Amino acid sequence: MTDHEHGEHATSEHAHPGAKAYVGIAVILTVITAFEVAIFYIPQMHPVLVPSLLTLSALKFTLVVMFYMHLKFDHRLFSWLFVMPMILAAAVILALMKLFGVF
Amino acid sequence: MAVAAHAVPHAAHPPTSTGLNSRKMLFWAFLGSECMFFGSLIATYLVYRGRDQVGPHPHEIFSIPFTSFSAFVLLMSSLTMVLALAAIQRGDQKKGSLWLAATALLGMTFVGGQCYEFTEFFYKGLHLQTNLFGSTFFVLTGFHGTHVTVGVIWLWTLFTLAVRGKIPKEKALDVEIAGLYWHFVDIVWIAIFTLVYLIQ
Amino acid sequence: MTTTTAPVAAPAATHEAGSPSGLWSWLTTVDHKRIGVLYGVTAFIFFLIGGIEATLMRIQLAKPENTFVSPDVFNQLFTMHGTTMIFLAIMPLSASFFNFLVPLMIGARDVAFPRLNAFSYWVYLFGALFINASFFLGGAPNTGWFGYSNLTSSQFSPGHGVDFWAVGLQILGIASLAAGFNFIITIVNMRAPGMKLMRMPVFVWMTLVTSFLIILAFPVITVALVFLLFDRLTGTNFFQPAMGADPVLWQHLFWLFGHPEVYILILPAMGIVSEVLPTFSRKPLFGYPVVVYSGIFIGFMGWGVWSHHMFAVGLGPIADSFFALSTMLIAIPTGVKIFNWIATMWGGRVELKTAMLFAVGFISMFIMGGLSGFMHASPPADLQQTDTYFVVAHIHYVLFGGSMMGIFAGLYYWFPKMTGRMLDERLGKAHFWLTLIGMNVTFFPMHFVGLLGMPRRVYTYAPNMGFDAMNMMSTIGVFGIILALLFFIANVLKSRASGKPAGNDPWGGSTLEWAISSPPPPHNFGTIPTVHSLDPLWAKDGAEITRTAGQVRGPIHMPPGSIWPLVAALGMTMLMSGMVFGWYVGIPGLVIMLTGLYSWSFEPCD
Amino acid sequence: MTPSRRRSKPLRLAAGLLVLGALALAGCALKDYPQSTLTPHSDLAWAIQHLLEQLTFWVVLIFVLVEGMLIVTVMRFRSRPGSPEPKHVHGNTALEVAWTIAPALILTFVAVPTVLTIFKTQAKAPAGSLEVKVVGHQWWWEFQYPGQKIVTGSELHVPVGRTVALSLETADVIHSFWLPIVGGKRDVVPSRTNHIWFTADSVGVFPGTCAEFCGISHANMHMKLFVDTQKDFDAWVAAQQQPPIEPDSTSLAGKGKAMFLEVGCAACHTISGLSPGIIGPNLTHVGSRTSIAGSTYPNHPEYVSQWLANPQARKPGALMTNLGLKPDQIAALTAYVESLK
Repeated sequence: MTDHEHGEHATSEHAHPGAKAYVGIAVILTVITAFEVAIFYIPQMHPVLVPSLLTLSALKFTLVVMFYMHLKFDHRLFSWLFVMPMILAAAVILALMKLFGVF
Repeated sequence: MAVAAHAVPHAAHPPTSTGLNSRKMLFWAFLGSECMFFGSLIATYLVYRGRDQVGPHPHEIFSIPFTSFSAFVLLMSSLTMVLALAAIQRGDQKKGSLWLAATALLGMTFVGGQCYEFTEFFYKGLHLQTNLFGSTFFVLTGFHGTHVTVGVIWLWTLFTLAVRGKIPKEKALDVEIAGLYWHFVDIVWIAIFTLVYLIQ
Repeated sequence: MTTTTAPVAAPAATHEAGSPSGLWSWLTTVDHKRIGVLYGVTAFIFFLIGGIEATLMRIQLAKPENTFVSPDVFNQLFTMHGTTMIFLAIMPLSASFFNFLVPLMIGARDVAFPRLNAFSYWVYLFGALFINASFFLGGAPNTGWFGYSNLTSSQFSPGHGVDFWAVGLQILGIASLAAGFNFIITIVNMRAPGMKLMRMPVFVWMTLVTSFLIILAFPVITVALVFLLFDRLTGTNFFQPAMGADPVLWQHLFWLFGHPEVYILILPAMGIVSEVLPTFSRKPLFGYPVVVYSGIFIGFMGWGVWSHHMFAVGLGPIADSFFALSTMLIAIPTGVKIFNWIATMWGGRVELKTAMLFAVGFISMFIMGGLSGFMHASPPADLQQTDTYFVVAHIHYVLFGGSMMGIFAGLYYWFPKMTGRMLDERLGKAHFWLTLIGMNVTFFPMHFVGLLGMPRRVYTYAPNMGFDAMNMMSTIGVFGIILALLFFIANVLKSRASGKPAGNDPWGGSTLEWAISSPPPPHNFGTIPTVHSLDPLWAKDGAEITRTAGQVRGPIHMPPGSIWPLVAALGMTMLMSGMVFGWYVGIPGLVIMLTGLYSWSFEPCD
Repeated sequence: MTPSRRRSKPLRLAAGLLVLGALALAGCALKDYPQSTLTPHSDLAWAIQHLLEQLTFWVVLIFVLVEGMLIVTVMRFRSRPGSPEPKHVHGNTALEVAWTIAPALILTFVAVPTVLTIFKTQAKAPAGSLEVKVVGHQWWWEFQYPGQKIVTGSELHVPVGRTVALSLETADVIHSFWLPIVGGKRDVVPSRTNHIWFTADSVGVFPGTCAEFCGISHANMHMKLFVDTQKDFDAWVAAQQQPPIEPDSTSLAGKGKAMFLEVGCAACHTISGLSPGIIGPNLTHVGSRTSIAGSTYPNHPEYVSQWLANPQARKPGALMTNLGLKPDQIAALTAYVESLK
């Protein structure tokens, strides 16, 4: 965490994407969800089920956070406040799974 | 203070060191904290998965088409939420209140679906006490459902205010923060849907 | 308590709130300084209660096969001693310093969310009363402050003790979380102009790191306690081995919280010492950025070491090695801090006032605690030491020799600022030396009695084990600590009665709080200073800052008091205690809480 | 207080503490401190001891250096009348680097043997080890020798010089198995099996205890390790494998046997060929043990009678039922129990 805030223009008044962009994102989210469910039902996809589902849901996650929650356009400090704990939470999940021999 | 003064979005608030609104910052920190909360719940679910001594097991119980629809409903509520915010930020409280209502209704649909799902599972023999799957599943999704319910109450409160014209442009932050909460609840469901339902 | 508002020399008409007195003004206060005092006084009372619990245990252990207290009472005592000292004494004592000092040190008029701050205190008070009420309502918790599953299950711990513990910790967790959020935002957002992050006093930095640890660690224990409560109240199987569950999960979740918690307890004291040493060495802190980064690194690494509390569990050689190495790594930033503190004094003009004695005592005792910690960072060695009195010695060198010495250093240093009156140096020095001798007589023999095979958490021991003499010595030492505390209390009373007026800056400190009167006026700074350096009052414009800080130009708006945080806190405590007492407490609690929150949200403020 | 007196106090204190420590360590004879961790009697305990010695060396060295530095600094730079105003030094990069690297180096010296010892002591037990299954109970230890078909409680017999592989389990809550002279502790955890193996290197009787808090009588959950010569061990095994002694039915012990079945002891205790209970310790050869009640009291008729009369008085929270026995019943049962050599 540095102190770039000082003397810089605060960025909370950035132009947000308009309704059109929001709907576009929603369409993408819907398509990804459909894709996920499809993967679940197609036996041929099962060898890559876990990695592909994880990738797709991470993509959805990112889209919502970046555009609907405006992190892409907002001040970097907010990203820090959210992303660091998220990484920590993910690390905790992975560490516990490892310690309990899930993988 | 001249440095930060021009960056202050709301005249009512004293200027801050970063020029960022304190309430919004508090809320992002809160969401960071919530990450650890849901992270611990999800970790427990994943650690205990497959250790059940007795059924029912996830694959005997989950209805993927139904939950996919619920997940879709919640995703769409994120869209209506962001549209509500955009309207309020433009100063259009009428449209804003409509989108807020739509979001709340979608949220209620999701919670209703969850109630239906829980009842269904209950009759199929999966109780809170049946096995580890029952305990971890109901507590994890139950806490998520509680979050959605709190969000729905919050949204209706904002709706009432917006209808009465009490959320002008200058107070858009109130809606923005509710939106952050709502989207967070949505992304938690994105994670739960994948990790709990699809990857069995 | 009421006396802290005595000599406010602020010009009239400067602020709307004024400085009212009386009970109502304390119940409704949102002033960070008053909340700090409330925190401090309450936490000190609980520190004494925890001390009484410890004394009773030490009397029981003074000789082998003693029957001073029953085994069950002994188990309640050590459980409540740990819980009290950690959650009701040291954390809130640190919170007291955060509250009183952080806004002053960063040049702010208050914290970012004054009413949330009041809420945090009241939740802490009610949670503390709730958890201690268990003593009178069928028995206090008796499964240790760590509450290892599956001993805490309803099968092995029937009765309400564990419920009180779990619900009490949930309530206290909410208080800590509220405070954690508040101080993060306050520090990031409320700094005076020119106070960049790397110009913040180290104490403020450590508050920031601690607050982050709080908001990230408490959710984990919250989840673990939710599981425990579900298991006990609804019959779920989170920790039921018969259903395939693994009780070790509790340990992982608990220590995932518990190790950051250790740093939550020690980092504030490190921050205090980093303020005291430069002032009494007449020299700036040596290697400020390194000390700050070390603190951040310690906080960060605190997340990667939790399983070193679990080496005996049998996690396998790979996990043991990983957690051993990560734990040893923490020794580096800790060592670096100690070297920098010593280097701060090197070449300085060291004035051994009481505050400084405690700060030096902190370093000296913390080295001991750190080194014994280093010994059980090595898993094979730890297997002989864990769960013995060796570890009891270690934690007390860290938490008593470390945290408490640091807190006393801070008390002697800032007491004049808080009350406007000086403490007596002679009584203070007696307090210090008795504390130092008392704690070493008490805790040093524990290293040996542990290495010689005495396990911890035992209410009795056999006479032929060679434990007798050292246990007697430890018990005698406790009375030295008690005597020391009597000197401290006498000192405070004397200062209230006839202490010398402190003036703005009795020690010649470098940080902003010394620029204003003691005790500070409700609005803190008449004119918010502009900061140009790390040690503003020692810099060229220091005199200028001091001159203008008291001058009021134009009206100052301070937030009005509010009773609603108290109401909301009371309702929330009742709601949650309904899990133990039943719906007829829970439902009214819900109503009271919603009333409080609703009135709070729609109350005009800011 | 004069300055000189004040200054010498920390020194005197430090010296006092050092002397005290030296005395304590010098007096660590096993007869005075039977449960000491500092008197290893097995390969495992020695491995730990060697590591501990290295750790102690570094720790004492660092302690003396840093505390010395601290005291010297405070004394040398004490404020005196006329001391000059100090120069405002803000830091020194070379120094910072030096005192970051120095501890890192020391860490390496400790970390390498630590990891080696971890892997050495946690490797699989060598084939042909004597296998014993340890089960923790609230509040006593059970020892099962599957190869020898022996089940006993509170007293573990092993032959000297032969590797013993323990597998550790629990019947109820978490306990921690700890025999300091053979090595570090290992928790017994529900739904897990832990392992520890060691080769005892000298004959003797050594106490051990539960080290993890496990409820009200945690302090009374002891055990004894008997390291026997191979010959003694074989004799012990042979004796334990015998069926229980059959008392003359007219003797007091014979009455006790009838009483054993009559008052309900049989529901919880196994006596080979007589009763199948598995909740309490196996009593087939209880008379041959040296202690009772989780190795809390000597196995002596007086203690046995007191125990039977009111178990909770001797051991708080003991799960053995207080059967409200009359004095003549207690006498008979005591005689029977004592006869089960």
